[in-house]
Amino acid sequence: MLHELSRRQFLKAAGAGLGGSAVAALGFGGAEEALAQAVRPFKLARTTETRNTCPYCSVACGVILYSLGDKSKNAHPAIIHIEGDPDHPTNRGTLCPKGSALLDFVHSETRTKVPQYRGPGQREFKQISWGEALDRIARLMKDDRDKNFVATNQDGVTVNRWLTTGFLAASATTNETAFLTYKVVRSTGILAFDNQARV
Amino acid sequence: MAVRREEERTTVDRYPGRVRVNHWITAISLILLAFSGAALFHPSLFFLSSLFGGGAATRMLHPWIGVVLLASFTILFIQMVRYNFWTKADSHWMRHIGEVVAGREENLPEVGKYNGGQKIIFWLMTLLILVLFGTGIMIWYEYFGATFTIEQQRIGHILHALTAVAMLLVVIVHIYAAFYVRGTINAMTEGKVTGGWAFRHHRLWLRQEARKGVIDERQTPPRGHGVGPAE
Amino acid sequence: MTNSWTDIKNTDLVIIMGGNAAEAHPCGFKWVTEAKAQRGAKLIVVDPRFTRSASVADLYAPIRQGTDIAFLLGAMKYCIDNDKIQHDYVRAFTNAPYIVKEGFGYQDGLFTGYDEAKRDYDRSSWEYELGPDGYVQIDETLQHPRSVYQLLKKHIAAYTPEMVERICGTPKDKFLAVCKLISECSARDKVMTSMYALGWTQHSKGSQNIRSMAMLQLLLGNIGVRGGGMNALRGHSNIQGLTDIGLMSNLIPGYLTLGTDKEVDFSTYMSTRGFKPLRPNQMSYWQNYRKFMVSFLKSMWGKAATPENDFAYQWLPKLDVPGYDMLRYFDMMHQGKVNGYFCQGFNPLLSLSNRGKVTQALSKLKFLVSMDPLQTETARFWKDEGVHNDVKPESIQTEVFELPTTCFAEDEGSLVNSGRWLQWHWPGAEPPGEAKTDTWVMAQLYQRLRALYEKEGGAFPDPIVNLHWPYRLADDPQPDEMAKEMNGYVVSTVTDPVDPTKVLLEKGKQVDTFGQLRDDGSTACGCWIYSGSWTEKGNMMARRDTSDPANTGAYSNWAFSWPANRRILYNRASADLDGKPWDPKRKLIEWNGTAWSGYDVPDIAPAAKPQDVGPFIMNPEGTARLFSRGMMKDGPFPAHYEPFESPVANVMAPKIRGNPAARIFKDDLAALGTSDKFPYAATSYRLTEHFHFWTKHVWVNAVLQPEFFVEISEQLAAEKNIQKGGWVKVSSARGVVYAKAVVTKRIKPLVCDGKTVHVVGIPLHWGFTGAARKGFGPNSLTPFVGDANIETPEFKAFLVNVEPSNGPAVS
Amino acid sequence: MAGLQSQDFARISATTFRPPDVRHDFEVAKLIDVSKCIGCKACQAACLEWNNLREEIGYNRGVYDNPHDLTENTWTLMRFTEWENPGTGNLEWLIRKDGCMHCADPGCLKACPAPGAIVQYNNGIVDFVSENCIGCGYCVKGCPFNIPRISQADHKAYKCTLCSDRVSVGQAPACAKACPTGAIVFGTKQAMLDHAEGRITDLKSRGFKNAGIYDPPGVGGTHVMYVLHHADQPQLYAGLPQNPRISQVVELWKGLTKYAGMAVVGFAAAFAFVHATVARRNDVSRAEDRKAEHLIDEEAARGREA
Repeated sequence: MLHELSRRQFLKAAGAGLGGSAVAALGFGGAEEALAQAVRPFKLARTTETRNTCPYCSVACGVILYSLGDKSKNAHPAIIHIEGDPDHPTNRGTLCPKGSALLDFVHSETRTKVPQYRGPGQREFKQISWGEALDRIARLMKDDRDKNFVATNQDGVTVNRWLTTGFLAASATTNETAFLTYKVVRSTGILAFDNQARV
Repeated sequence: MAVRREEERTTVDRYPGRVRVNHWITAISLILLAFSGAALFHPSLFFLSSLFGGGAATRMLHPWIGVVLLASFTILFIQMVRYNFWTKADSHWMRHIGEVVAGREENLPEVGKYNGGQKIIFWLMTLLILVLFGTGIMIWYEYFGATFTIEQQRIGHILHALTAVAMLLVVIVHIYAAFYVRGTINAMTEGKVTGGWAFRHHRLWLRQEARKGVIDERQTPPRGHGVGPAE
Repeated sequence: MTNSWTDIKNTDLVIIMGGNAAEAHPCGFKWVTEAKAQRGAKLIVVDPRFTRSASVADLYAPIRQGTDIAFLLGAMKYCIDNDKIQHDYVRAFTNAPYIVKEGFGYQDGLFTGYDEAKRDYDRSSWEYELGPDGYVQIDETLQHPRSVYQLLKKHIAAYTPEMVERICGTPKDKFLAVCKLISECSARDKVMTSMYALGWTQHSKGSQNIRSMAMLQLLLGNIGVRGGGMNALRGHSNIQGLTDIGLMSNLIPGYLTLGTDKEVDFSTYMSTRGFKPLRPNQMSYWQNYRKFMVSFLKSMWGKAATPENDFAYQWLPKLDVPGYDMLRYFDMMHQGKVNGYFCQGFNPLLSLSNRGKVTQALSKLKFLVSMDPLQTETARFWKDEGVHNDVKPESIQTEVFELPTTCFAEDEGSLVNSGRWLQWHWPGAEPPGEAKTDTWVMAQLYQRLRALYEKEGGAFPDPIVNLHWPYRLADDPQPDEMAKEMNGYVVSTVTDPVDPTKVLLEKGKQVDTFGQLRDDGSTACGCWIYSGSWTEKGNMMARRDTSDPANTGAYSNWAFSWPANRRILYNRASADLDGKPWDPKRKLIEWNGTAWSGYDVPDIAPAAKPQDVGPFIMNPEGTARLFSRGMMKDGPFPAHYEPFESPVANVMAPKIRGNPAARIFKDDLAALGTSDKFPYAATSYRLTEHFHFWTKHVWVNAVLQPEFFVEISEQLAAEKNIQKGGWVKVSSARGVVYAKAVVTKRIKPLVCDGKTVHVVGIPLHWGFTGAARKGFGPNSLTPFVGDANIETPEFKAFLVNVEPSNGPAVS
Repeated sequence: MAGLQSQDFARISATTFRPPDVRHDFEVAKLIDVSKCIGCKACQAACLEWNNLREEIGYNRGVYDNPHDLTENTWTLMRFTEWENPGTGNLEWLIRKDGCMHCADPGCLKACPAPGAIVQYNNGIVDFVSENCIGCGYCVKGCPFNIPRISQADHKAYKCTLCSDRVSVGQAPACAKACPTGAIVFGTKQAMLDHAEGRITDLKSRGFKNAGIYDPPGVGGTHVMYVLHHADQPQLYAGLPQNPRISQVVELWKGLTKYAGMAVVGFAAAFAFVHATVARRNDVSRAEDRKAEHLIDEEAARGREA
């Protein structure tokens, strides 16, 4: 079918090819290397492919993540390209303008990379460790729960609810994350529990 | 400017150093432009671009050389324009150009510093260089790509090409003449010509120069009139 | 979705109304273009704007936002008047023949039982007439004056084409052209599909918008068949999953509901849930409720959930109000009644209505925790960003934590798409910097909380310290563990009561289906509708078999579809009363005399006789409801109500503002604007180049649509002397934004009730973080009003004023 | 699988010979069905991502077109036109994906002075070879569709390559793969023409009497073709030329002028040389030298008297 033109083959053929004979005869050298680069080398030749799902809308298109390295111990994977999964029944390899640009989402400059804390009245965030952050949050949660937990209502009915703290769940986390979140949040008696279904 | 009596010959000053330098700057620019231009003009001449360090460099240099040419030629113009106004004699001379080429200038009226042909070359060059520079600007993509519409640039290209061809023809005539008419080159190399050359081609000019006086640069004083020792 | 994206290729007519599939779901919309190209299907788009969907439509009809119910009731009337309904289907599969109790009525825009003070109805009169046998009375002839069918005819009689034009601003000829195409799909071999999304939900009567189309689809016999159905396009990638798993105020995974203060113990709780059938031989699936509930409680508290303590039913919080949804909770926050708030991948500052109120509310918190892969505005609500976030950090005492989390590319697990497919995905790289998965964060928090309670004791620690936590790594549970938990597993071996040597369920094994769940505590199941997703055969959600017998578009061996891998809900309705397909070319399942067989998993028992069991087994009637009884708070039939902010009065009932049963708080009612100050009808929406507030962080998408703008008609631009690409100031009763003006032919003034109505389109997507140019969103302007049934804010219809401007005064 | 040889090219810029047209490859083509296009810009995003290009973040200028024109980084661009069809009174939102048409007779290649800077493979793809590009911008003038752009960074010309790197390993171009609605399809030119037939029949059945394909003969046909609902008025689609062909001026400049110019100058030079050598030398005779002496004396004397 279509000719495969890879860089290596250009170089192989350079001597015999147009670059070698005709061009040189015309008196300008160097053109054969140039022609060898006529076609940009196919950049995904040996990347590692991972099946994933587009995180945006609920069409849930299949995507393939192309990452550096072959999963060998010392090769640190980094995603260098993302493209539609041709096997996926819904999108069949296609992607919308968001899906097509997923790579820039993964590598966005404004992704969060370290835990940050902003104290009362402060103008800026400052970095803190995970340990500090989680300890502080757990403490704040417990103090508030202990203070405001409602075990029974005025009629003496057991209601076991905690209304002074709320939890807004994500819209793109996995079911597994969602279930774990559900267990943790409900076990504390939180009723102000919502997700992005409405907005 | 003067006529000089030297040991073996008599010479007439034709061009002072500043004019000669200027002429050669112009000449060299023209040749470089011709080569770099030709490289972009026809594939079989593209190899000339190697003289300038490759195609991209050629593309980059050609217009700048054009700027140099314009500058040096402008000075040249100022230096020479006053000798190049057209006269009746020039028209007459032109009418007998055939005899000039045949080398029979005797029967023609005496010629001043420049003959009609030279004046035509002078004015043609002036005109062509102006057109070349104008159209050159239009197609100088790096700086003027956005200034002119694509259609204007297309016109610019074809005009530039045609004018360049014309220019080359003029240059060829000029060089041809310089070589064909023996003794002419010295005018632009040493800056002076022999009395005989002046007598043959620009007699009127010779008279004017001689009238200004003759500088005798000989060591041994002359024995009466005559040229050198009798045989 | 009742059907799936790939099923849309089987349709004959697509109606996109209350959505903009081409814009918001381009890759799903592909199946519309397929249906058009492959089988000559037609596409209708009804929208206030000529959208990207409209650009490839066969028929576009303009409509004023918030008047869809009038349009759809008008269409129903057209079909009934022209005898274009599928009679057999309606008689057999809907409650059209059912007799309604004496005393039900509708007048001046109100149904019987309205209490103006409570803004609520006493719904007791919205009920069937039951016979002595406890079964509902029916009239097969549909002639009984109190039959649902006759009541419906009476209810929609007012919605003539003229009335529709008057209310919706849709030219009569366009409306009739739409009706004609729709009505053709009442034929057994013609099917229409409805594609809708937030354009219907985000209204003060969102649920009724959708009900209206569902009713129309039932009259046409288009529910349960290939190429038909009600297809909610849905928003975020896993919003379906998060709803399935019940991450909502009042939900328990699998659409079970929390108890209320009235349901003092488990038995009272159960008494209102295990619906008994309303028709002879009918199966009412909710009769299994107790099995699902007990299995859920076992997965929550394991050994601690025992028959003695009602499987820890009391450890779940009880509701004293219908629900603590976002609107209610932010209102409480605004009143200073809230101390702590968590935002897990959520940006309410931009996505909730009335941003001004949200900012004030957040400022009253003691602490705010944001877990997000991106830098959200919410996590920076306290930051002084000049005109784009004009606040004084010094005066805001809230402690804010921003915790970096992973994105799709770095985590593993399943997402549920709009077609209810659970699809597994794998990580392709490691998280950037110190980012962690949300599961890790939740586990870490839980471990700390549990430790604190074990150490210090405190308010009712039992549900926390006893939470079932069977994970290999207590502080980093892995996806497969939760997936198996949700599927359900056997807690203790179950043997056949008749022959105890016969083991029915073996301890520790994964269940195959929710049919195996038990109510005695011998099974545990986190989310019963997901049963079958990770069985002993392995991870069904990771299946990648692309085979599709007979090209139905079902792809039954690709991933897993809840419930029970069923691809088309109510598929029983694709066949007639004898179990033969309405349209042989569209066969889905068929009764072969002894059992059901076909291309999909039947939603009734494989051996259930077609004449006996109705398709809609989640209803005790077994039929679909044209008359919704007491299930909807704002009426058993949809009725036209204007948006709370509307340029024209309600022509049906001039005294009524908005939806009388919709949820609105006092000070928000006061903050509503009127058309004298804010004359233009605004609507908010998203663009195809962007996804909510995420892609403004994405370079390429920022390039494709760099700057916040509003869309107005050429007429309005001329009237207000607004230049294309110039700055405008858009204001509502709640706020002001500055935007570039896109002046377009795609928005045209509408004439409603004799008045010219200018529509102003306001896309979201811009904020003050990310790569795109800083901007505002519509939610600085939108009202704080909630739908009557599910409290979705009314983002799609509100009033604004528009003036030319020099742009925001950026310091 | 042979490597790239002269025989794999249909055309090579600025060469004095034409590659032997012996090795027959499948001609490929991209078909853009405007009637299926929703203007989602997935093609633009996919193009930027695949080619590792990034465009600067611009402004809104009151339209959906972003960026506002093709650039050295934006090789393809959706152009939006709102048109009220006088025939039906309906509004039509005509959205065209602009970019290189990969002409069978490429004006850029004809205009290019740099050998091998622009090539056309046997499969029809017209490709720019940056290595050889000298950045003169002649291709811009050669192109009938105003496609090539010169980068101010490296002064080289850029445009859509039809993803020659993907096609060369048997893949479809990034934009064609991404297109959600299948408005962009890719295959052999014949397959695309057949596909277009089906689309045109469908469009005619929906009342677009003048639906047709855009494969302009003026440039020998293209390897990027459009299906238009109004093929009789291509200019409706953001000024798609009615009958594009390489500018006459360019034809003249790169045709006659090139050869005539060479000939004239060459001949003149040769003639001058020959004449200067063979013709009787125009030299000064001893007699003239002597006459000059006398004349100088006379004139010098006159000078002194005056």
